[in-house]
Amino acid sequence: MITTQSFPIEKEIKNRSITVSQHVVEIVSDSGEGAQKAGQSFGSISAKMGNGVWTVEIIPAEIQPPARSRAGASGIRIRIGSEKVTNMGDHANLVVALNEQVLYGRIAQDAYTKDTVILLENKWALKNKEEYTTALADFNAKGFKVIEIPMEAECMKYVSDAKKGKNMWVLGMLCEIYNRDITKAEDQIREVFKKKSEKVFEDNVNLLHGGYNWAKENLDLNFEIPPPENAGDQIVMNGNEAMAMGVMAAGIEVCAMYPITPATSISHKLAECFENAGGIVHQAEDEIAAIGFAIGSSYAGKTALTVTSGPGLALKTEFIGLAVMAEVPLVIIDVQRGGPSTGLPTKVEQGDLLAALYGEAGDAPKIIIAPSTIEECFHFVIKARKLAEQFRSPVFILSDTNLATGVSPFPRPKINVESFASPIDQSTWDKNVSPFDWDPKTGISKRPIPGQKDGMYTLTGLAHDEDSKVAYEPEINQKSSEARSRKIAAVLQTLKPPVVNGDESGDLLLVGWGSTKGAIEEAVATARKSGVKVSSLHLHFLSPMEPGLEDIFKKFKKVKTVELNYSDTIGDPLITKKSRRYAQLAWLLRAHTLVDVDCYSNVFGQPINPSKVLDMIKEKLK
Amino acid sequence: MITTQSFPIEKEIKNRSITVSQHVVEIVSDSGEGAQKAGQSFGSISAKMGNGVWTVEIIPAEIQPPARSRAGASGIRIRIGSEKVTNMGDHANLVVALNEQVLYGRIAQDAYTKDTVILLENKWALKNKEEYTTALADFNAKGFKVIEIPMEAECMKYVSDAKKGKNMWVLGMLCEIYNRDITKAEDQIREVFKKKSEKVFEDNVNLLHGGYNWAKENLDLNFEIPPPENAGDQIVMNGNEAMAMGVMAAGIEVCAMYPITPATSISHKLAECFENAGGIVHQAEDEIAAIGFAIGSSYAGKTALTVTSGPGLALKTEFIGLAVMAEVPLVIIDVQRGGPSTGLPTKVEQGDLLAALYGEAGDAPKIIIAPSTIEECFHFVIKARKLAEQFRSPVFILSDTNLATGVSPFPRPKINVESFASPIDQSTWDKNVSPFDWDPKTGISKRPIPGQKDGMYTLTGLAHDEDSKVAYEPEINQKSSEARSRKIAAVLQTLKPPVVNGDESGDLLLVGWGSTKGAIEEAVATARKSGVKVSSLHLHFLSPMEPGLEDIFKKFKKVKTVELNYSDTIGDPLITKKSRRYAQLAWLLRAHTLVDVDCYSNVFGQPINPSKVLDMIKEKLK
Amino acid sequence: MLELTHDDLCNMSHGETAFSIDDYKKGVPRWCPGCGDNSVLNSVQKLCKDKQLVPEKTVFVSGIGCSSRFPHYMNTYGFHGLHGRAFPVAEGVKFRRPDLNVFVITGDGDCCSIGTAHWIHAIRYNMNMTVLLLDNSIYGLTKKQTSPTSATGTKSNTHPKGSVLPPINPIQTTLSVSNASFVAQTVDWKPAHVFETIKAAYEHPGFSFVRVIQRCPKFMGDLYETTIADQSALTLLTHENGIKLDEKAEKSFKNIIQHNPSDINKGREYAEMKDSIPIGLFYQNKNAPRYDEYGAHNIGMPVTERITAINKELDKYAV
Amino acid sequence: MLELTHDDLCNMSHGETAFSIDDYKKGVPRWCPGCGDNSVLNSVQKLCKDKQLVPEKTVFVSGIGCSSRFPHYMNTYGFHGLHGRAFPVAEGVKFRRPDLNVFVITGDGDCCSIGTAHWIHAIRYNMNMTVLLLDNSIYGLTKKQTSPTSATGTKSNTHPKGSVLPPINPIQTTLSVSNASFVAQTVDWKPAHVFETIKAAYEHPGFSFVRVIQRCPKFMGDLYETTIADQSALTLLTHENGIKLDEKAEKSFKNIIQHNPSDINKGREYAEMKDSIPIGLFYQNKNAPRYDEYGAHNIGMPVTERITAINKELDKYAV
Ligand SMILES: Cc1ncc(C[n+]2csc(CCOP(=O)(O)OP(=O)(O)O)c2C)c(N)n1
Ligand SMILES: Cc1ncc(C[n+]2csc(CCOP(=O)(O)OP(=O)(O)O)c2C)c(N)n1
Ligand code: SF4
Ligand code: SF4
Ligand SMILES: [Mg+2]
Ligand SMILES: [Mg+2]
Repeated sequence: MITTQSFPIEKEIKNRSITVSQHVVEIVSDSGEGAQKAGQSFGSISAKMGNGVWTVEIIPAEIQPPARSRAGASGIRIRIGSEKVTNMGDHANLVVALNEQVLYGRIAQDAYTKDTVILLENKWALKNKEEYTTALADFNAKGFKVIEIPMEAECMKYVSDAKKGKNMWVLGMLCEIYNRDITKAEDQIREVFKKKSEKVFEDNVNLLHGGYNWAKENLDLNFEIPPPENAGDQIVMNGNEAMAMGVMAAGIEVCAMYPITPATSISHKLAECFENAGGIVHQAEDEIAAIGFAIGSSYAGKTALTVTSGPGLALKTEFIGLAVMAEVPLVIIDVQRGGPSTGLPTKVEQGDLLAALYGEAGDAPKIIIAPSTIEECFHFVIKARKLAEQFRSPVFILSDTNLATGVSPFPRPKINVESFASPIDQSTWDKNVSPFDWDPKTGISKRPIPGQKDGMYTLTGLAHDEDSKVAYEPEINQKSSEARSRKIAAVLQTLKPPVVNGDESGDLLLVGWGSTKGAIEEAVATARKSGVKVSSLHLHFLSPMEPGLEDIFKKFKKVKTVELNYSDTIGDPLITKKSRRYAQLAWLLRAHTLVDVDCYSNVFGQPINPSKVLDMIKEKLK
Repeated sequence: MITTQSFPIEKEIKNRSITVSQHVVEIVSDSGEGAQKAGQSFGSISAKMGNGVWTVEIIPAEIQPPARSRAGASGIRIRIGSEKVTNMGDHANLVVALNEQVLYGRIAQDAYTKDTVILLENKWALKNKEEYTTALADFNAKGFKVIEIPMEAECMKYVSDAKKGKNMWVLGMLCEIYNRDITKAEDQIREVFKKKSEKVFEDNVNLLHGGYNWAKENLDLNFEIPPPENAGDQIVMNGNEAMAMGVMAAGIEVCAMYPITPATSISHKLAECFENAGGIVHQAEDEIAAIGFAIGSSYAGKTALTVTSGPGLALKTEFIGLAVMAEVPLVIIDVQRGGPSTGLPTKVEQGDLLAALYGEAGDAPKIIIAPSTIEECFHFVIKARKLAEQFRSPVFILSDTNLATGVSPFPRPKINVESFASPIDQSTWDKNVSPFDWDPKTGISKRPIPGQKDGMYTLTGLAHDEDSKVAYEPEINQKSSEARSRKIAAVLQTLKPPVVNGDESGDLLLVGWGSTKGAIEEAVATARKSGVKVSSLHLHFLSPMEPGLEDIFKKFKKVKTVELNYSDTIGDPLITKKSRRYAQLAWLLRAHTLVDVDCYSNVFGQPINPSKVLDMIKEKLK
Repeated sequence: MLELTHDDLCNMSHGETAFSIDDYKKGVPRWCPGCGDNSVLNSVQKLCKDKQLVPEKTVFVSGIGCSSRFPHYMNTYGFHGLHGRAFPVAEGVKFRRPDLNVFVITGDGDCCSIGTAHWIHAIRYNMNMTVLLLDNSIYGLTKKQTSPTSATGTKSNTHPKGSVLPPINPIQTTLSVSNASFVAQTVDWKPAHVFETIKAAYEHPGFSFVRVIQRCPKFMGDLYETTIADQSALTLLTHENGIKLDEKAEKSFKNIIQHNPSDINKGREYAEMKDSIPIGLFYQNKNAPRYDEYGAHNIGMPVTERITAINKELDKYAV
Repeated sequence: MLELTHDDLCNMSHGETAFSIDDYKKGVPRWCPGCGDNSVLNSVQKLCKDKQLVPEKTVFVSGIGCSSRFPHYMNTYGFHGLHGRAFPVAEGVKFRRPDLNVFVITGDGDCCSIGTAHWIHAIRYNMNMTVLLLDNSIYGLTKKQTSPTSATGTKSNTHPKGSVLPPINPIQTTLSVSNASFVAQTVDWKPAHVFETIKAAYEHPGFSFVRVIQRCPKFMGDLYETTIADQSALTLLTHENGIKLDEKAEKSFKNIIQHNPSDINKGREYAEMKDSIPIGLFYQNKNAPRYDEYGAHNIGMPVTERITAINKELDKYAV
């Protein structure tokens, strides 16, 4: 058993390798110490070895928090498993901490539990003795297993400034503890430092081996996490990178954006390589201009993309209304963050569902989809571009910070011509066909593209008839409104009822959307193993709502959504069943199905983990 | 009986005065012919005589439509009654038309019916003979009673350019037909032309008398609409004017706006007289700046107002989120118009309810109220300012084009100091009280105002703690979100269940909000008289939703909203009960009560009239 | 799979080429009688004919306002968008469609009030498009509110006692933005000058900004009546590199100044002229970098090449 | 009922008056080491002390960005609002509160990109407030994207191969807006000049616009290092009516030009200086009309008078 130790480690208990099916590892530090780089490399190496992996960044509140502060906890969590890993998991099994103070930040976030092993930089024992000692006592009292490690001292054997390479030493140590392939680690380092000098690379490789060897000699910690059978060709990236790849694979040529966390990195990725794939990123003067630019491009035949988050979404509202009204295909990626207002820019929330649906004055029906995995981040962009063109409509993709920054392997998609937009039609338009020749059944019409002879029309956001002529007649406005709305019903026709995860009837059905899928399904699996009659359902279309929900819900005694957004808690002061404000999907499902859908939600700004869901399941069924 | 006549009128059937309880009169013309001025005067005179009155403008689609075009119908409808008049009524009883073509526009809008009397300018019989003759035949075929009148020719007896005064001649004619007090009409003309020369005034008075006398001598039409018992001190104005008066009476000092139809005239009215009442209108560079300016003023202690409509509302979204997050009191008047996008700028719709509620990313709870009469337009501004300050929250007032331009008399409000904002607090702040000292029960906190010693804090739209310090801790975000949401529950505590109009149980309950109240209640009254078990309920608070709705609904077999916004119609292609997109209030009520609330709605851009509601009632109960 | 390259798009044949002026007309303009917008429309239609612009290759983008109704009267493609937002839309149209002729029609409220940010940045992008600011110094469509170009003291529905701020000078402000490349001014009641100005603007390779001082008889009554009557109320800026009028047209001007449009400092000084309205070309730079060229640089890349690039990128993430 | 009139507000007594510099400090600034924002904060706190600004009568309004965190470090009232929207908020604060000292802190993205419209119009409103544009030529808070003031070729996360457009010149653009009344530039690494500039700005009766060229060591590394090392990289504009440095401070400059700040044409020419950064006062006009004076003209009207006015208005609608 692992026990709290002080350096030097007792060597005799070394090398009892324990096989586990999954482990949650964290590296926490002050920001700027390279913890994320080390952790990402660790994740990549693990993915390359065939393990399931999920990484999430631990982001401090401030761009430059004070060193050794609780609010400054920066770093990364890496969860590795023998099977596919779909979420960040519960409490960490092992933590590497570059100072003791940042651990408090994570403790406050309930990241650790009794038995969590903490590998702690011990240089502070001298520099900040009092704080350090107090903290150590605290940690022991909490039941953590703290192992003090002379990280800085060891690093100084290889480099003169330990700050610059400690992360690679830590990576080496972790590689040893988890029996990672050290040559894969070297490759990874080469990739990371490819733009730096050979000297830098060498230093870092030395540090890597230093950490590895030190651990081998000094640590009595060794875990085996056997990979699954070959899962085929895999790639590993975060959700924003997957989106960027999806944009290129969709054949989109224009991404018009204005920087905003956590959406910007989609455009960073694109800025790196889009031009080689026939596209360009346009950084506009603001979010309004960005979407206007995208709409201009779409109007001219090149269905474009804009990416944003909460505050930027607000600014795009007016143009979204225009795109709906004038039926301009458009892909809008909203990477949700904590709201309202500037809120929690780096934290996760699923709080934009109702704004996406109802943000615009008047009736503005549109398509809304939400990926639930990083893999879907890739594929949904392609889907969105196709839906946008087929239904001549803006399409929202609601992602969130958890997907955006979470890293996980998934099957490498085959890139082929089918996913690309067709070249723009420049043939002569049939004069007899109006520019809004709404199909009476589906509301769909084909659009003329500038350059098409005889297709000339003036697009307008005013009420208009089939010919795009401004028209204020009651029937015309009613008819065109019907056409736009009918398209949503037409999309619905193409959807199948979602498949329940677990039995199709039972005591409790959990309903989720977006990034929470992994955690919910893991919790449901655990609960079901212990005999609880719980199932789950995950929605990917939010507009239209997927078919058959009412029928599915009726087979369960209780239905409850799990969402990362705000809802009142019954029992809180003044909050009763009647005064309660519900979570967003729950509210929609209530109106849609008239089933008394309950909700479990919070605005902690943290991804949800399986154990929280599990606790809730037990509570609900008590 | 009135029959179709051709000029000269048969004199012998003159002077059979008929007493009616109400009449609907229209004046329609090309735009720029002064029909609205004449109609408004006619309405005012009627109001001054103690009658109930409701006027609505008939607005053409274009700023400068071609003359004599169907789409160019411009003018006014005046409904006069022996009792209070709350809506525009059904088909017109009598129409004055300055040309025959514009009548087609109104016919298309179902404004007339068999027996509608049309007083038609006959000069076109010469100028546009063919069109005129065809039209006349059409009208007769439809059963209208057309009386051709030599308006222009008669006017030429008094002025050289008949275009400039025909409207006053028409006013005189109407005064005779309806036995209006001709001296009151003279007073009215003096008011209208007060800035013009004495000559202009005289010309117009001559025309007035000319029309009056001509009608006396030539027309066999005379109606008596006895006024009710003295209704006390009354004023007569439209909803936007009432709002402007309410703004001043609320003691608001700043109206920051950007022009947009149909909200702008609130600021026009204010621009005329606000400065004499201690306030100023600020026309900003755009809607974003307008609301930002208002928020700055509110933050500095002077709770301000911004007024807008759909497209402008969209632009204000981000700042509304900030006002919610940072708990800045603010009054937002949204005069709804046809949407989505630029839509129908001059037409009525109640399409912004969901956007007001859910426009912002994240959870942004706020107070939303909707006046249902012109009188309420006045009082709700005062109420909104108070709610905003008491609950430290933005407050929406949802009005619409129908209220904005409808003119009707109501009891003159007493202006007194109670409705005014208190002077800003500049006393020393209690250091021990945080700037967001959320009451755990109500979420309410008191705000420090710049100038208050020891109250210094930095307002922020980022997540923050009681001290307004940026905070990313999960619990703090949860707690502050709860506080903001709890305030809505606290408002709810102050509300009583709404009172049902009609019996408290029955076959059908109609639920409305905003400007449709008069029409709904009139239809319900008519239906009830014929034994139908229908009642209605009108909501004035939309956030929070008024209490007790579920209990009220349960006592009716069917519940249906009546709204001027879009909903799918079951039975239309692809539209089933499950795919249907509901009207906005209906959707909210479904989620809120889980009652199967149906809806009757359209986006015709027209105020609803009692007969349409009546037809629907009958249909629904078949 | 057919790929439309830059050249494909730009060289596409469009059948007959002899377009008459009527080929560019659509519907009956719904502006008030005497509205200056009519005169601009005529000039633009004449330009289209003179340049034989292919109607389906031509896009008029506007915002919201009386002036912004313009596209509805052109038998070309049109985009009558949102108030203040014509520029971003036009940029998006042009970015990947170098083959399209793009015109922007905007009003003084549209451009200089709600659209200010986009106006300033559009100047900087310097994309090849012709911009006509129809400046009537008032909000026309919404019925007479103060605009940023309203002269101080203008009585409007929002300032019944007269506006309190000095008007924005759109020429001066445009000149101040880095990368400004064509800045001109004309008045609607001098059709020959309007035409020559629009023509020069169209021919300019970049963002050509033309402020047309425009009469709004409906709401600004006699504001320009005195100006029209008074020959000296206008000052013609002319130069061999500037906007040239034929001799007869030039004779109608009393005040004529030679101004070399490459001299921005002088241009800025003339822009401040107080007692007379300067019309002509204030500044031109044909070599300013163009964002539309950047936008077009990788158009029409074959799908196979694009797939290869994507796969290369995916390789980096391979496990 | 107590009414606070204009004079009441402005003359209200606020107890002790001897504020020390610490009275203006709050918390620990969270900017990177070496960030130029620190130096500006110091100068501003010094100004507050020198002018003995009453903390509760002072409001710092900002947008979003590293620079916009500024209000959190001042022990005054603060408004850390929305990205790009500091100006309208500050205008709203000042409009009916002439007694408050209003400062605006903005960044190059905040002011010159998303905030452009408000910036331009704020200049025109010419309300009495002190504006500090902390211009680091980059988006700091969002981690290195191109800003409108980034020099052409700047490598950022949105332009890894270098930005393609010429940078906006905030001084030139500000000068071009009618009613501009105070336009100055300084660099964060010359604290004496920063201080004197901010002081002159504060003393100016109107909208005083100061662009502070600011180092971002985190993302713009050595961009200004050469400038700091090279004495001739700066050119000091000085004048008896301009920003004066003491002799010693002035000696640290190699290039000094006498520039009379009433000469806007010269100011515009200096604003275009290419090889050296001009610092000092480009233009000042103390008599430009002020919108805050208009805003304050009817403050504190007694309620009784207001009620009378309302009733008079209602009379017009009486039936
Ligand atoms: C977001 C938004 N705000 C306001 C309006 C209302 N609006 C329409 S046109 C206009 C101003 C028109 O003035 P200008 O741009 O000068 O054009 P003009 O009518 O004078 O040609 C305004 C404020 C709108 N349509 N959208
Ligand atoms: C509406 C909106 N769009 C985008 C953002 C994201 N954002 C925050 S700060 C910033 C730019 C910061 O640059 P700058 O204004 O130059 O300030 P600096 O950080 O460099 O001081 C951006 C784009 C936001 N908060 N709100
Ligand atoms: S209102 Fe003025 S700008 Fe508009 S169409 Fe009429 S004259 Fe022209
Ligand atoms: S990122 Fe740059 S601007 Fe921001 S705090 Fe750091 S150095 Fe200063
Ligand atoms: Mg205008
Ligand atoms: Mg910056």
